[in-house]
Amino acid sequence: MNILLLPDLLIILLAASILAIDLYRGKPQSTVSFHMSWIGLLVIFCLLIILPYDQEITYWGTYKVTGISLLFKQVFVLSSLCTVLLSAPYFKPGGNARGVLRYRSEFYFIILLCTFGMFAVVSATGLLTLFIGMELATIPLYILSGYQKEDSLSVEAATKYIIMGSLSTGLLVFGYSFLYGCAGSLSFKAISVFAMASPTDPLFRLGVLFVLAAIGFKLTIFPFHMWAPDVYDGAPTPVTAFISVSSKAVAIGFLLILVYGPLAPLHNYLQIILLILAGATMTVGNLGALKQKRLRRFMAYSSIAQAGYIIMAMAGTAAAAYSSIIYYLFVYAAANYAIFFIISIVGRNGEEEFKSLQGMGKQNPVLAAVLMLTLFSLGGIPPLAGFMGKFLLFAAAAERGFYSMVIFAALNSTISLYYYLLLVKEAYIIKPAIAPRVLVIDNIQRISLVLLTSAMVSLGLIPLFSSNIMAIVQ
Amino acid sequence: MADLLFTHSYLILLFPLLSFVTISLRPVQLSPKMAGRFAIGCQGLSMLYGLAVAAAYWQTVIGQPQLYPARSLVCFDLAWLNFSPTLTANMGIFLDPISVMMIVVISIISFLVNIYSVGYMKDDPGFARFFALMALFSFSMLGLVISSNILQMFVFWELVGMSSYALIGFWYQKPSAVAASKKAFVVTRFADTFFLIGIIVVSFYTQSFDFQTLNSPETAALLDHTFMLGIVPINLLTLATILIFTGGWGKSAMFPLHIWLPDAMEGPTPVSSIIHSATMVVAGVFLTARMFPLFAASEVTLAVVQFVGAFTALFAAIIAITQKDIKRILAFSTLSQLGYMLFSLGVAKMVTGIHPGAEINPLGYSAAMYHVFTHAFFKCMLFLGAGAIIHAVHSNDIMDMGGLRRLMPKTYWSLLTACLAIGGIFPFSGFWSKDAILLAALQSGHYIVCAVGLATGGLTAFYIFRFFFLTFHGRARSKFHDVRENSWMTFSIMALTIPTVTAGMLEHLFVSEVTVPGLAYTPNFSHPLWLPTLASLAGIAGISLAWTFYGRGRTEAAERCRLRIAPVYQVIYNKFYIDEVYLFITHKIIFHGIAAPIKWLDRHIVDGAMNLIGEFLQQGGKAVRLLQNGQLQLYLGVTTLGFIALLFLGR
Amino acid sequence: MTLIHFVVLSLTLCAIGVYGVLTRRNLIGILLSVEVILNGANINFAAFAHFRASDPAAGAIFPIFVMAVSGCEMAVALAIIISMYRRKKRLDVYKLEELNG
Amino acid sequence: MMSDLLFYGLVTTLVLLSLLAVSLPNLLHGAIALIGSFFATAALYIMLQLEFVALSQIMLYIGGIIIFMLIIILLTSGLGQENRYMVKGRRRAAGAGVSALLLIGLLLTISQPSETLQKATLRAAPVTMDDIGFRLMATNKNGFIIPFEIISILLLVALVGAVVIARRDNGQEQES
Repeated sequence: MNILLLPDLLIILLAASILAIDLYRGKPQSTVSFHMSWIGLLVIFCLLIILPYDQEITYWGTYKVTGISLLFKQVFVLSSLCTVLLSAPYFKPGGNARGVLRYRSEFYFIILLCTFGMFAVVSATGLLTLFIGMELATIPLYILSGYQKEDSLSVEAATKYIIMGSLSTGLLVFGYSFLYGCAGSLSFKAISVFAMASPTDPLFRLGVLFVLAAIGFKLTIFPFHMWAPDVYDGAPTPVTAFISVSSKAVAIGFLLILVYGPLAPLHNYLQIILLILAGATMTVGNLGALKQKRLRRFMAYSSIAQAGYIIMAMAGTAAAAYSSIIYYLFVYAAANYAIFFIISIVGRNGEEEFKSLQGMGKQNPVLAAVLMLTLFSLGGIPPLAGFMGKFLLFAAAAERGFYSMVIFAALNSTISLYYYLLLVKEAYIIKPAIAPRVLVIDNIQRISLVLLTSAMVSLGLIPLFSSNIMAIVQ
Repeated sequence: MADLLFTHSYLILLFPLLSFVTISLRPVQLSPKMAGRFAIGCQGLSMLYGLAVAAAYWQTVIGQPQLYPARSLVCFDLAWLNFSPTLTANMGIFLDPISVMMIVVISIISFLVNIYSVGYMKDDPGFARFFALMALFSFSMLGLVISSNILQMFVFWELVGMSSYALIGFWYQKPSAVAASKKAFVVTRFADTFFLIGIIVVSFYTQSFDFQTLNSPETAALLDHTFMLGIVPINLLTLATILIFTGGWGKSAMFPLHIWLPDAMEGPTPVSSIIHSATMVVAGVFLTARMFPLFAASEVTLAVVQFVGAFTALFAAIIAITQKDIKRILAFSTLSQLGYMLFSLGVAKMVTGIHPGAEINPLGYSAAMYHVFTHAFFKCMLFLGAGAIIHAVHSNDIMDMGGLRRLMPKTYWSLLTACLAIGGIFPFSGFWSKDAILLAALQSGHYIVCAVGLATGGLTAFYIFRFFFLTFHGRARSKFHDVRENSWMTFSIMALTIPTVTAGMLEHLFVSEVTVPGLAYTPNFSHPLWLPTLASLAGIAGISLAWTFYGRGRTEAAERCRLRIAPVYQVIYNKFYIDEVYLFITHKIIFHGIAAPIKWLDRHIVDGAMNLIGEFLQQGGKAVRLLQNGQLQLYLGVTTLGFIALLFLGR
Repeated sequence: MTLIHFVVLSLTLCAIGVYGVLTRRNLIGILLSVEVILNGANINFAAFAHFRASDPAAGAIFPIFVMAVSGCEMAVALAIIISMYRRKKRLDVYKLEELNG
Repeated sequence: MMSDLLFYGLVTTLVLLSLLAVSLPNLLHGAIALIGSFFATAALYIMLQLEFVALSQIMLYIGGIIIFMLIIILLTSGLGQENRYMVKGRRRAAGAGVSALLLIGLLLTISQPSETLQKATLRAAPVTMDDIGFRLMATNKNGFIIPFEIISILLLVALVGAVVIARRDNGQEQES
């Protein structure tokens, strides 16, 4: 037994103990589970930081912990931590205009185990672990998006999500069956050997395309993105945040593992497809975001566009793609959660729409400034972290000489700046038609926003972090 | 001692940053008044330190050419971001003649403008916010000029853009200010996109961001190959340098990306004074100078720089003649002067090329830098003076003014020196720097450019004295209440007369010391006497014409003349309708609505294309929303069709 | 009875399932169609395990996992559908249109 | 020869039943057709010497999932009558078109020459239940103990989640 497996075990233990304690002290208003979750996640995160990153250990044949998987786990744990903190007011009466959420302990239990599923995905060494991990990382999201049972929007979102999701699972299983059939085994090593020997085999390629389509669904790649705006819009806000960061991160991890692992011999074939998908995705995301009025739907399109940028980097070399994408995931997570925290503040006693932001510049200039900073980071303006992230992604593609793609993406990001500025305009300039509601910010939100903002600024400026990722990846 | 100064040269940046952080984050509660004082104090310390560094640089580097043959010094250079094992971006401080010159200019002007602002912004509710943003701007601008590598420069470049955005929209209650700030931001960001791509291209070929590496001949040789983009042969060196120059193109507001600058005058006047005349807009010129050896390796790029500069110089001067808004006159004047600087850079030669037999001639480089230096002071002063006038009479329109000479004597006399300087009258600073520029154009054999420069000089003298006479002379054309000079403001204005009058003495310093990096060549500065004479005559002619038209505050003669050429005047007055065109395009691209006249589409094919793109984007946005109609089975169908497409794509 | 027969069979089942997914109006009907797709994939696995695999046990185990996973998915889906039915009193997929744009 | 006949018969039944399952207007009938197609699938598994899979198919799929579905169908409708929503012919045609296109695309892809199909040979030894059991519990590099453990977690999460979602709350009743 080795210490490297400790975070994975701890997270299961944490989930189990939350459910157990809830059984004994099952008062609906008890906040024990909340405090346990965030403290536990914080401990696990600290543990993840101090673990050795230069080791590589395989447990029981199908579970491998490497430096890269630990980096991904950091993203997942951070994201879950933010979701837990973000969700706090949603369980309190009056904490949100859409109504109160019930079943707090179960919520955290599901979030934690979902996070464990993500751990499994990035630790997999074979298709079976990958498949089950991916399902464990997906099925809880269906539950969570339907968590607000009183709200018909939430139920509708969950229905759409699970039906689209089960179709994609069907495609995924088909893909696995062809990969298995060609390689004759479920292990990545065997698949890699087969891919090396006959990379043009049509059955193998069919399997790859099936898998690509299915993962495109989770990654919200055009044309598999259709569920995202509706689900983001309907699901409870903390769940939307979780889907937009964690679910995307795990899908990216999945794709990276396959593209640079067993499917590496097909990279020349895949990179063209990935680039076409990336270009289409960022365009569709940006176009869709141009005309939105609801914040969560807006974030859906924005994150579709971000997925496009991320995929673009997969045309690069393994080292460049891994380091730029992991770095970008941290940056993206920080910016997205900052926005969602602001949405949760606005949504405390109002609709989560553009017009609810009006008057924020006057009423709470600091919050408005944080919003502006976050949007600038998402828009990729230096010296914020978003710029560095985008620079690295673009550079990864440019390294392989895809200049026209890089120019296309850069123009796309100029469009995105336009609609991010729309939000800034809303917060600062447009005078609210009615007197703006009082913005109540509790301590959790304040501290989280301060931390996220400083992360956004410092990730872009302090070299330590990106150098570390680089070192681990290489 | 000098070493110690250099080691801690980051302090120049740190003081403004400290001021920004202290005022904006408020760790201690400062009253607005104290915030202002604090900002001035920090700015003053930064200036003193900057001057000390400049003196030390003078003594150590310039004084010992045998130790520092390149005249440059890297104070420190810390590894900042690793991109790959071979490519690292550093964070450092790089001192060479132009960065030291810019430090001096920026820190002095920031300091004076801060003092001025205490008077100007006296009763504004955003008093403290203003000083915080100004400090942020100084920090980023200083960071831009001392950057040791292009990526660092780009970061500060965008920071400068951001603080400019915040300052133009400082009075965010005014819709026009907001529109202007957004325009400025989007236009410059658009240009910066190309800048960034240029950086990526160059850095991946050379595996370096460092200016010293980028400027070396090896880099130029490495980049100098032609590839086919479709059927068009493209030289990578030209492509990369033009991409990088595009950033400067937007930032320095050269035609046709100049549209944001006149509108940027919606910001408070001290902002226009420091950002949009003296420092930030010079960034494009500075970038060109910084990368000059690389730019100069491509003849095409230099020709583009030269053409864009000369065209804008003349174009903006013509528009300035007709403007009535005091700040817009100065804005167009700024454009015109920036054009001067750029074409001056464009005529400098590193390789013998266009004219066989012409020798290497870096005079244009020195002249441009010299003009950056002199222009900063007198243009800053002109803006501060304009601000003082606006503050006193509460109007921007020169037609409402007149007769202010007696009411504002200190401003009057100070502005006179600035007007004489920009008009190129001996012995004020503008005379010397323009003379050097014209000489550079003449020496390198660009006679047309030289003639354009001369003509622009005459026009400049005309429009600036038109402004001067209409404001100060004659009778008051409207009633003023309570016109007084504020001592905070007059102090800064009067302080700026010193460099305006005396900077002419530095000509030989600039010509001999501020030369192209890495080129051991002293420019030939022998004058034909007729050139300065001709330039002076053009200036005097301009002034006399202005006097005939507008002297003693008359406007009738000009009115008569205006009627005679009415149609032409209308076109010029409306800035050749450029703004309308842009308004049209941006409305189509960005704001929907406004069914624009189809006529324009035919007449301006390029704009039509732009328009089409905008329409396309909007329609695309609509289409995406239309597809997202809530019907689950449509989504499933699209997904399936997408998968089928993928199947055929992947075959 | 060779491998190609099985592959064609499973792909046909996939297309049949997609047809159902695209045309069924009842939500449960769509889920039934998804089961047809999964069934096709399972047959594929089994066929590959039988005809080609160097590791046939894995090909036998995977369908069992797929069944378990699809069981989980159905449990959750049906729970959501019940929750939906309670609010709207019908399971018509055409009526899911509150979220759009 | 005999087995070939059996195979083709099974395949025809399977495809027909699947088609019925996705297209019968009454959902209850569709579900019953699906049960039939699953039995046919189980028979195919037996022909492929994968008895354990066939067993799971019958127990898990038919005995668990489909029965569960049937119950829900009955719960949400009076014997499936209310579930007869009209589907327009145009929509059917579109669906048929898309799925036909999909089938064509898939078959075109696998019709290219493939080593995998050419090298396909019949395996000698059948997979026994022992094999499967050992593999599921093995901790060596061929073992599947980890997925096996994870799926137990997944079942737990799905159970908890399904209860949370499907449960009728007190507050909800008051609301509606």
